Amino acid sequence: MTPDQRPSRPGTPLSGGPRDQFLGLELAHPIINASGTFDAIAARRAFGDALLARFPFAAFVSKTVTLEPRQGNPPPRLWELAGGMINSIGLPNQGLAGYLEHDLPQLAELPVPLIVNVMGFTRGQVGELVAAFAEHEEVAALELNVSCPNVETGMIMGADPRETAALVAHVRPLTRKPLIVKLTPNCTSPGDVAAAAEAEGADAVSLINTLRGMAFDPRRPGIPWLGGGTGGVSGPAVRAVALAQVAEVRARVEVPIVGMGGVQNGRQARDMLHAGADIVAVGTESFRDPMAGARVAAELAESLAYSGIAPGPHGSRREPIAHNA
Amino acid sequence: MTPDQRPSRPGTPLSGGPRDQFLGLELAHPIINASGTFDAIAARRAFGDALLARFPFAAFVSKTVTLEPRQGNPPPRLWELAGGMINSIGLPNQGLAGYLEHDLPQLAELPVPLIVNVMGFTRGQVGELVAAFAEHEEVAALELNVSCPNVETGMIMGADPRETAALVAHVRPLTRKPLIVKLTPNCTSPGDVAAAAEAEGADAVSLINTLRGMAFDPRRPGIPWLGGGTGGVSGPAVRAVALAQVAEVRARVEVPIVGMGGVQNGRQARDMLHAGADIVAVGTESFRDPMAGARVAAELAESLAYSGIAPGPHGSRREPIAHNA
Amino acid sequence: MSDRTLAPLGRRLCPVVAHARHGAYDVVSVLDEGPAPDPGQFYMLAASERWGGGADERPFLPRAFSVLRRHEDGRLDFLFEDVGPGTRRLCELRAGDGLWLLGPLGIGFRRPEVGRRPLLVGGGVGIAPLAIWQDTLGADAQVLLGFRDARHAAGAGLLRDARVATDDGSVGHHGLVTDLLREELDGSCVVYACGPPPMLEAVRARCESAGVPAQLALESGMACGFGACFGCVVPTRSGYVRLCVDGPVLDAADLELVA
Amino acid sequence: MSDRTLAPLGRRLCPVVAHARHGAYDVVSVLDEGPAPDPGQFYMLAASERWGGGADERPFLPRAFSVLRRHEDGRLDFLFEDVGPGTRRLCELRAGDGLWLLGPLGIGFRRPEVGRRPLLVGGGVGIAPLAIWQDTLGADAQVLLGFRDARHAAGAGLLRDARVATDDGSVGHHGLVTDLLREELDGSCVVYACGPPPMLEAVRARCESAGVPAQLALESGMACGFGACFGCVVPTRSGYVRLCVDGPVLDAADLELVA
Ligand SMILES: Cc1cc2nc3c(=O)[nH]c(=O)nc-3n(C[C@H](O)[C@H](O)[C@H](O)COP(=O)(O)OP(=O)(O)OC[C@H]3O[C@@H](n4cnc5c(N)ncnc54)[C@H](O)[C@@H]3O)c2cc1C
Ligand SMILES: Cc1cc2nc3c(=O)[nH]c(=O)nc-3n(C[C@H](O)[C@H](O)[C@H](O)COP(=O)(O)OP(=O)(O)OC[C@H]3O[C@@H](n4cnc5c(N)ncnc54)[C@H](O)[C@@H]3O)c2cc1C
Ligand SMILES: Cc1cc2nc3c(=O)[nH]c(=O)nc-3n(C[C@H](O)[C@H](O)[C@H](O)COP(=O)(O)O)c2cc1C
Ligand SMILES: Cc1cc2nc3c(=O)[nH]c(=O)nc-3n(C[C@H](O)[C@H](O)[C@H](O)COP(=O)(O)O)c2cc1C
Ligand code: FES
Ligand code: FES
Repeated sequence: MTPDQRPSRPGTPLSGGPRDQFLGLELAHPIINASGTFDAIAARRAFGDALLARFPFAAFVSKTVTLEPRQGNPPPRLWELAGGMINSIGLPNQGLAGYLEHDLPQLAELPVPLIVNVMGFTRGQVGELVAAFAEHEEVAALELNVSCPNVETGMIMGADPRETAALVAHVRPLTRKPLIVKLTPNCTSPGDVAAAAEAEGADAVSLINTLRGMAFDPRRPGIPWLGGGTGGVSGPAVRAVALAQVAEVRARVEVPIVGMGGVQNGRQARDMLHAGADIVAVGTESFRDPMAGARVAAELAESLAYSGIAPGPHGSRREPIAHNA
Repeated sequence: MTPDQRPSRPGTPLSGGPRDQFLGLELAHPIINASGTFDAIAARRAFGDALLARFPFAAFVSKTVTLEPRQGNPPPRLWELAGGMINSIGLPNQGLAGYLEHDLPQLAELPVPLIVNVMGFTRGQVGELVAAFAEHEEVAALELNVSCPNVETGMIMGADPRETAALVAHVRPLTRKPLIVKLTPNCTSPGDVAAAAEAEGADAVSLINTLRGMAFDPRRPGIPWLGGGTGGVSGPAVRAVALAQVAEVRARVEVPIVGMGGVQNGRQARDMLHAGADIVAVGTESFRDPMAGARVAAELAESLAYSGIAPGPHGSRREPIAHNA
Repeated sequence: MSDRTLAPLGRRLCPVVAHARHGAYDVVSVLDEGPAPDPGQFYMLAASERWGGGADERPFLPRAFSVLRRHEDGRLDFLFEDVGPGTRRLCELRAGDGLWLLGPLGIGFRRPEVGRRPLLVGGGVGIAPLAIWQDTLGADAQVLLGFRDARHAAGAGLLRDARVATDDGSVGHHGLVTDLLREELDGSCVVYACGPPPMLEAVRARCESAGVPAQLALESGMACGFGACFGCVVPTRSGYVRLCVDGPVLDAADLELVA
Repeated sequence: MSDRTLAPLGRRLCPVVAHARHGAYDVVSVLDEGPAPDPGQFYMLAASERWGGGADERPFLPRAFSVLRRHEDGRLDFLFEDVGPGTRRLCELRAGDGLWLLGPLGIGFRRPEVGRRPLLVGGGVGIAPLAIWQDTLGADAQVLLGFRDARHAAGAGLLRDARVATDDGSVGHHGLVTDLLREELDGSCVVYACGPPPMLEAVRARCESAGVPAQLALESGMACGFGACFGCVVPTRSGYVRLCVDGPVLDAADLELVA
């Protein structure tokens, strides 16, 4: 069964109709930002309160927060490639305490729901973060960034279904807020990992995070360009991979999917929905235009109205698309 | 330790010096073709015997051969993306018997060593193919394409270290020809898989094969574009991923590495060598110019002469490059 | 002896020497030192600068184009219609720009058997290979062309004495080129056709029922143009064939259907 | 009150109205309806067509540029030197082309304290923010510029009454701009500098030892220009700061070293 043959998804048309539902949140449209690709606080310094008046996303996902403050990687942190980039930012952030003190009050002023993205290097750390945010009603949902090693097992938390299951099982009881597990694309089977997360109570999954990549200094042969050695590839260059992984995960889980990876316009957002996503996140494209999210949302609404397709109730399991590449 | 700090690799300069050694083959330069991206027989129909006089590659790798003939996937088989493409060719070939009868005699006329790429859906099938080619002295080496499921175990042969180890252990005794294991990038740890292949007697590894990807028909919303549903991404869009995976594998094995993925020019080939490859394969770039391989070889020779770096004995284990993306 | 004019090995950089607009089409002329192509052969083309950065960050691969006409001095004319990022970029080329060119590629039209009257049927950008074929066949060859509207029908001026049909009736016959074919076709003909798939299928079916041989110049998405990628296959009665090395001109008899 | 002129939210498409060459540099003028920038602020720029398809299939991201000058009618001038695929494309822009523009961004130069004599020191493309700063400060400001050779020194004509040094001695002083700085610097100065890192570091070190305040306009690779990517950090005495939102002009006192 190909996506068009799926039982048509009854529901409310996006444009002009009632607001979109995602994890019980009321979203004005199905476009949110990808974690780490929009800093609403810095953007407000650059653009002023116009940012609040015309906020480009239907929800705001903050950059990954860790328990302790992190400086991030030494520069250079960016490399441009064909239709994309590599970043080796290294998750700089003020740590939980700094976030709660400085960022949370400012982010609470945003006109959209706030989703906090967290990461820990042990299950215990992730649990501490989840528990800490569980108490804050400004926080609408939590996203778990599992693209990092568990220092206790040596495994990437999100690359192995058992590792992911154990993590979700550990943190699930710590909050009633919706938990979104952000999958890593650098693994054999994102579908298996997503199914494991769902089985342990994840409310949604999001994908893809960046693909591991590397570049060399063009002027100093043999020297890696990025301060961090390697980094993560994002942008249009990864869109085809993202669509394939979203389709693979859709075939395995019922929970809603936040699809992302290289989305630049409404047609591509529509493709992401057809692959199986319920809402779409825009990342790298925001670097080219801070209002990209709003433009994608407008183009998507037009494209869906035009094609007569309406997004439906989230989480209907669909058949896999053949992959006999 | 970063690559430039590696003990300098003593050896013969590429340009003008003695011929390059790879698995005991004498190569005129370190650039070969990637399997499935150059059909020397068809190219001879298009370009005539000029192809033999100025063959662009130092060795020729043939397209994947299976035991039985395959038609390949229904069209469309191609999708273009930012700096790359997706193919869903589906491994059309005449099967072992057809290859031995029609292709092998013609490929034996090429002025360079012949490497035959084979794939099976069970270990037994791969073994049959390996054994069949073991007898043909026109064949200089074999490349095992392990980016397909083992129908007996349901696992992708090259995505799991144990699966790969079992395969290599099965076929190793069947030939004395060099065996190159072509790794899949769609897995959690290409380094683990490479180490498993090496432990069971693989003489070299090659990477990367294509990244799994997907695209939708721009005019028929929701319909996958490719006849095969999904396909494989190649070209400059995957180069950063290829460099990172080659570096990861280099840190784990001593055997020579054939590095490939998006190489378009000599500088990029040099980067691939610095990442840890011993020779470099050019794939998608040949579609833009059938002589791309020769151009890359010439540019690489110039670039190496210029930077004073000489390639060294193959297989020296080097330190991993930090990956704290 | 080869069944085709061989291409020089490797792409070559050719200077663009002229550009002209013909209604909806752009004709770009380049100076080439390669061999004269067989009518119906094609070239893989890419602008030497800024091939990329268009819609969806494309083009990346070269694009296939029939040669429209070859001049005595080695000048090659190509006909482009802007349908996407690749053709858009090619339509922008002006004298002094550079074009990467690989070819001539593929198998072109085969000459009519003695006594057969050539009928050339085409539409849209499919007129390109018919123009060079008409140049070769001379006055014997009758030409029937179909277009959407007057803007496109301006392309008919690139051939001599063509009968024209338009979908909107703005030029020539109001209807399909196959209406004209019905009028002109008889058992002594051989048909050479190039155009959109529905037109080719109509031509194929009509020739089949009339028992008339036909050669169809097909299109398919191509990455390489020289048999390397196996991407350009079309189904024939004997399975998939690579259009770039076994076509682009195929015998209608080998095809079940053009889709 | 904000510490900067705010940028309109979202990139805007501006028409290119003029292009001129000044030796090694291209100056491109666009018509913008946004607010007047503070001297030292920058914009993220991308050509509206064919942003991509250059070397290594780039550019893809927009590029950061100081504004060189703002005219009364809202015209903004930018100065480009072709050093890669992005600047190459921008150098090609001609009247009638379109430019995507986001800005003004970042924090610009801060006015001299009363009694301090402004000394503007720059080199290469670093002259751009000094030109608009000189326009604002007026005749008080003395300008010292360093260039590689005469071709680059042509850029000095974009400012008024600049003393020039060239590496090859072809124009002005044969040597470094810091030689001129040594001559002109006294304790009553405030230095504003923009140029290649080694020049900035020499300026910083000299001002430090002379006990003179300095503001340095730095560069770093940027993806977004508005604090979104955390890619543009430079090390300061208080850790990494994002140059796009906390700079590009930094107090020399905050820097240990410019590298
Ligand atoms: C032998 C031959 C001869 C030809 N001769 C001529 C000629 O003389 N004149 C002429 O104008 N044209 C000719 N063509 C057609 C021409 O090659 C195509 O129009 C051209 O390749 C389109 O490229 P584009 O980038 O402009 O459009 P694209 O955007 O590539 O669109 C072309 C078609 O490809 C599909 N498509 C859309 N997006 C993608 C994608 N990302 N990847 C893959 N496919 C996609 C769609 O079906 C679309 O209609 C010929 C084709 C062949 C095979
Ligand atoms: C605030 C600010 C103001 C500026 N003002 C001006 C100005 O007024 N005029 C002006 O001409 N310039 C100015 N610049 C510099 C300008 O932004 C750069 O020259 C430009 O971004 C280079 O882009 P490019 O594509 O031409 O070159 P690139 O090829 O991107 O090369 C630029 C440098 O980036 C590195 N590099 C090479 N390849 C890559 C890659 N793939 N990914 C990442 N980095 C790579 C190399 O170090 C190279 O030297 C300014 C920069 C900043 C931050
Ligand atoms: C500069 C940059 C920083 C990022 N930081 C984070 C992060 O802090 N946490 C996270 O979960 N993902 C992070 N990501 C990944 C994105 O959220 C997203 O998964 C990825 O970029 C793919 O989407 P895109 O192609 O639209 O950018 C980052 C991506 C980029 C480009
Ligand atoms: C059209 C196409 C067909 C391919 N066919 C095969 C194949 O038959 N066997 C194989 O092992 N790899 C095949 N590959 C993968 C290439 O050998 C190579 O691993 C990959 O394309 C990355 O290199 P590149 O980016 O230089 O193309 C194919 C790739 C392409 C683009
Ligand atoms: S276009 Fe590549 S095989 Fe025909
Ligand atoms: S350029 Fe993106 S944070 Fe400064």
